[in-house]
Amino acid sequence: MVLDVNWAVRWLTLCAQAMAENRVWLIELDRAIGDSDHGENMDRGFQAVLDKLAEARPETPGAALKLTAMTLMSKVGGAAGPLYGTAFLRASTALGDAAEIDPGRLADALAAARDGIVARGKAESGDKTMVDAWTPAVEAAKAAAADGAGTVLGVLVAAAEAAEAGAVATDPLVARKGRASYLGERSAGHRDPGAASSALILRAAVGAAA
Amino acid sequence: MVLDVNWAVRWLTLCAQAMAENRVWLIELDRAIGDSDHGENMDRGFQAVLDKLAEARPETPGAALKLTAMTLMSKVGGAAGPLYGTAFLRASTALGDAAEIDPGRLADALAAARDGIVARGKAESGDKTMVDAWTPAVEAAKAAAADGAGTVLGVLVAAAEAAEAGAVATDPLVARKGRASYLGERSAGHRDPGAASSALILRAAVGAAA
Amino acid sequence: MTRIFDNPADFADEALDGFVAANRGYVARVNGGVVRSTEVPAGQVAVVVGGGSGHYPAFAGLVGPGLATASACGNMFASPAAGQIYRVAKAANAGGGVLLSYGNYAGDVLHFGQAQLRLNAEGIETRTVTVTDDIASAPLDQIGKRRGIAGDLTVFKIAGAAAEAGLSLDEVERLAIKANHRTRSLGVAFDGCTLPGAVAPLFRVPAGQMSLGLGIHGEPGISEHPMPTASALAELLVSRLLADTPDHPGNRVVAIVNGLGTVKYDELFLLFGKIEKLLTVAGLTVVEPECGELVTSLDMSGLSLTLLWLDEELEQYWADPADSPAYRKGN
Amino acid sequence: MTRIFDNPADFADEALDGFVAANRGYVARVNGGVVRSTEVPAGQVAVVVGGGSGHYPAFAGLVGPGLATASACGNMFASPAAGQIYRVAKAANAGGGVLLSYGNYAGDVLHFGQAQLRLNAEGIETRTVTVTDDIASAPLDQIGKRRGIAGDLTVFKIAGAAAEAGLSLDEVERLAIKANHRTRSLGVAFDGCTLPGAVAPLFRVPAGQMSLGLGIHGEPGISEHPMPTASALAELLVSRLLADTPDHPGNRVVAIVNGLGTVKYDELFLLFGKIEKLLTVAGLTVVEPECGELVTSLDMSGLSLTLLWLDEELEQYWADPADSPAYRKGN
Ligand SMILES: Nc1ncnc2c1ncn2[C@@H]1O[C@H](COP(=O)(O)OP(=O)(O)O)[C@@H](O)[C@H]1O
Ligand SMILES: Nc1ncnc2c1ncn2[C@@H]1O[C@H](COP(=O)(O)OP(=O)(O)O)[C@@H](O)[C@H]1O
Ligand SMILES: [Mg+2]
Ligand SMILES: [Mg+2]
Ligand SMILES: [Mg+2]
Ligand SMILES: [Mg+2]
Repeated sequence: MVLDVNWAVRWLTLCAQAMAENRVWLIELDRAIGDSDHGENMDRGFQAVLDKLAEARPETPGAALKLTAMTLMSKVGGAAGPLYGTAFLRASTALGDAAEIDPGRLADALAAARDGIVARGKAESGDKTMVDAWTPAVEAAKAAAADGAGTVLGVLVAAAEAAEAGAVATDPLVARKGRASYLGERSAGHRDPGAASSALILRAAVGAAA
Repeated sequence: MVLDVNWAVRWLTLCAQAMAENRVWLIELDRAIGDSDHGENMDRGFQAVLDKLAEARPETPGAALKLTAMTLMSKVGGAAGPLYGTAFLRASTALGDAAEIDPGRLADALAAARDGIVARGKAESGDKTMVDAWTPAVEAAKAAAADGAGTVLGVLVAAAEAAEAGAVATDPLVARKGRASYLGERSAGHRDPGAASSALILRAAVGAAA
Repeated sequence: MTRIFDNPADFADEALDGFVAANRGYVARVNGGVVRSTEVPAGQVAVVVGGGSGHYPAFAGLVGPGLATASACGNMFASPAAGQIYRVAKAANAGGGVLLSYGNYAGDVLHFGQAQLRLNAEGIETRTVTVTDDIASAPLDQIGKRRGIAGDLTVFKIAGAAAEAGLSLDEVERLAIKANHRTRSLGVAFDGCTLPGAVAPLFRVPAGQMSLGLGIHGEPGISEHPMPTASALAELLVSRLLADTPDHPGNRVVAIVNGLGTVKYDELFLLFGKIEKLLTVAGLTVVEPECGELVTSLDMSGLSLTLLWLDEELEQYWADPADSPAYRKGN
Repeated sequence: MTRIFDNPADFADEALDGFVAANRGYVARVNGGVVRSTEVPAGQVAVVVGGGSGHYPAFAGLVGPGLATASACGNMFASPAAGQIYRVAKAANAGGGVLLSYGNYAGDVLHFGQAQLRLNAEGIETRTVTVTDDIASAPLDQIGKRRGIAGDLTVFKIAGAAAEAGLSLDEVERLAIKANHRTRSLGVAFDGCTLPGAVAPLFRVPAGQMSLGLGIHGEPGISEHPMPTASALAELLVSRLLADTPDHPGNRVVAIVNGLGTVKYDELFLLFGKIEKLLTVAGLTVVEPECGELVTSLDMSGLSLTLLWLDEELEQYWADPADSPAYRKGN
């Protein structure tokens, strides 16, 4: 398995599918502690990404991610738009114009994405945001890549599993960033929608490589 | 049976009762071809009449009806308010300060009431308004009074029965006055609310004398 | 649903008190309604409007320079009583006579008519122009039977501007009559409104349906239709009004898209955009339009389109400044 | 329910087009929003506001002399994108720099923040004041985390008046910050609103209940209560806001009773009357209040009370004239 532009396009296509399929679920998560639009935002955003991809036919994984970044930033008015936008942009920069991605660079790109989210949103671990999915994912990815025998698929699997665990772990947390923070203690007992969608995105990356 | 001020007060009390009991029915009639408030208007108006009667303790039937007229005019914003107000006012004038009412004067008072409604509302027979209850009532009352053996009770019964028949006869008519006239042909097949409440008022007059 | 009250029976009164409290710079309370709190020049014609409550900005919200001089305010959807109207008109009279103007409903006609008799009997010269803009309520050949809806605004505005310009009662009356003759409205409703304290709406429109020509107190409409697209609705309203064009229309019109209460601003604007295009295609020029909530019916879901066909003098009085709690224009 | 549209996806855009068509004397359309169509004096600070659509008059309805210079307009309840904001601000800039002001929501903060970076990088001096008036959204000691609701109006009004008075960007920013620091709001909701094309409301409040502190996009409230009387509601709102009084408050306040969409005018006035009395009893003088629909949320059933504690300069800028499609004051 090589992670080339075809993988990137498959990934983004699977992201769009996942957002469409989980639209209602993400909306329900956001209804509990936000404003009920996260599913709508993500679905609309990734549908727009698909349209752009079909038009622009990028030639490298980095170019595909950059297009994704620009589209999410301009189409998604919710907080998730600029955050994911920055994540994809930083990841794209980390990939440069490489035609194929090796495990080390993959882990670096994931770390860059996470750092972008933190830089924009200023959330810390435990604030009950998408960062709580991304940070464990980045750590798991780094560990998998550091293992001499690590493959890109292995890195992706590690990241996705860690993100899923991280999303689940947001359930008991009290939100300190984003719309859910208005609720104070009432935000505990609900999963953070952005952490949930982050896990979906990383799971889609595995699907595209499998 | 004499029609004195006690009768008049009983009559107005029974009117208030009838309006309260038929509030919902009159509202439903008005919902079909008007603005759903006739029952509300009549109920509110006659409750206010009761309050005034308790305060003012009129000494003649004419005085009781005058008080009723003033109260309905100032409390009922719908078309029925000024129309019934004028009716009671004209009847009160016809009664003068007589302490008791004989059959002839009773018929005259009913005719004066009807003429007042026509003078204010300019409706003709067959326009599907309260006039279609009052005109047959006045004719029946006059006939009953003209009969040498006629009693006040006989006049009242004749008037009430004719008003009821007149109200029923509005069902097939197309309205040419009032709010129902906006509906044109669509107003046919419904009873006129004002004709219905007029019949209730004249029926109450019988009850007060019986 | 109408929810904010202590005792439903006091609703209209307490709402009017609060309105005055929020608008002391414009209006003062009098027994039966409100009058301008600003000075009215001596000899100016008093334009006294009014009707039932629940239609804000109609009627109290339209009191101010260049618009109404005073408003008689009845109970919810119920005409003010003749005595109220009489007292309000007396308070408003500045020596120039009184023009009574209100929507053509039997209850209002009877009460205002009685007040007019009394005012005239006292030597306060009083005239009446009832608003009859709703084309759904009677055919064109019986225009005098039509009821008044959002066309209240055009008639009051023209009359108010004429009075403000110092015109005589004859002239103010003439212009108000002309404005009314050249104003046409048509409304649609999607759902009913609930009076304070009532357990159910005054009426309902079945889900997914639209009632054409439904009155602002829930009087039944002339026909029911499946809910159309905005474009189809714009077409329907424009074509029906244009089919009812007054004589000597000219090609300049004021267009007013009015929300009855819960059709909100974005929806009204969206519809207005489509209506303006259709009017332009029909060869008309839209002059100083309005789009908003101008004559409402509590929280009724509905809207109406009003057209006023201008001539030179009407255009001038339409454009003149006005300044009231709910309606302002120019300066 | 939001019913008037052709294609729900085009709703916000078509509504904005219609808004501009109805208000050509005030605004012109630019890519991403609207700017004043009237001349802005060279060197005047541009007050650029904005946010999601569905809150009319916020934000496009508040563009005009003495208020905002331009508004960036996002999709329904969604922040405009950074690129839109950037373009609108560039179009608004008259050489005096740009003040960005908007409600404190993460999406808006991120997008406006990015636009600010880009504007500053191009040499257009740009500052930001986010509105944080909603006391339900965070405790007083975390005031910077609070979100913005109807307090938008006080902050925009003060900033707009300061800009109109020719003040520098530093001063306009200082006054906007001060206005925000002295503005508090609290809202309640009785029922949800429905986005165009959606089959169900964004949220529901159980019948007979009231949600305290519910956000204007349906963010859950801080507590639920049985529907109170108007008097009890007035008490609740006033006492909570007074418990959050800013430092050095003085005793002169602007009070704004704002309807979210389907709590109608008579209800708002009735409540205002009671609130004004309570504030007076608390020793405060109510200065030039507002009562109406100022920051809405489609057809949401809810309302809020906003207090702005004045000092001398704030009172002056609050009283200054303003003239926009939906908000006018003085002349
Ligand atoms: N400051 C932040 N840092 C990181 N993530 C954030 C921040 N603010 C919000 N988020 C994420 O964004 C998600 C909400 O996204 P979305 O619903 O699309 O935007 P909005 O809250 O503007 O409606 C939250 O669940 C959270 O994961
Ligand atoms: N011009 C008229 N002449 C006689 N009766 C009339 C006239 N207009 C209306 N009515 C009567 O008034 C009744 C309606 O009364 P009501 O519902 O109280 O007033 P509104 O129509 O103003 O709501 C009608 O059913 C009709 O009988
Ligand atoms: Mg959200
Ligand atoms: Mg959102
Ligand atoms: Mg009626
Ligand atoms: Mg009525």
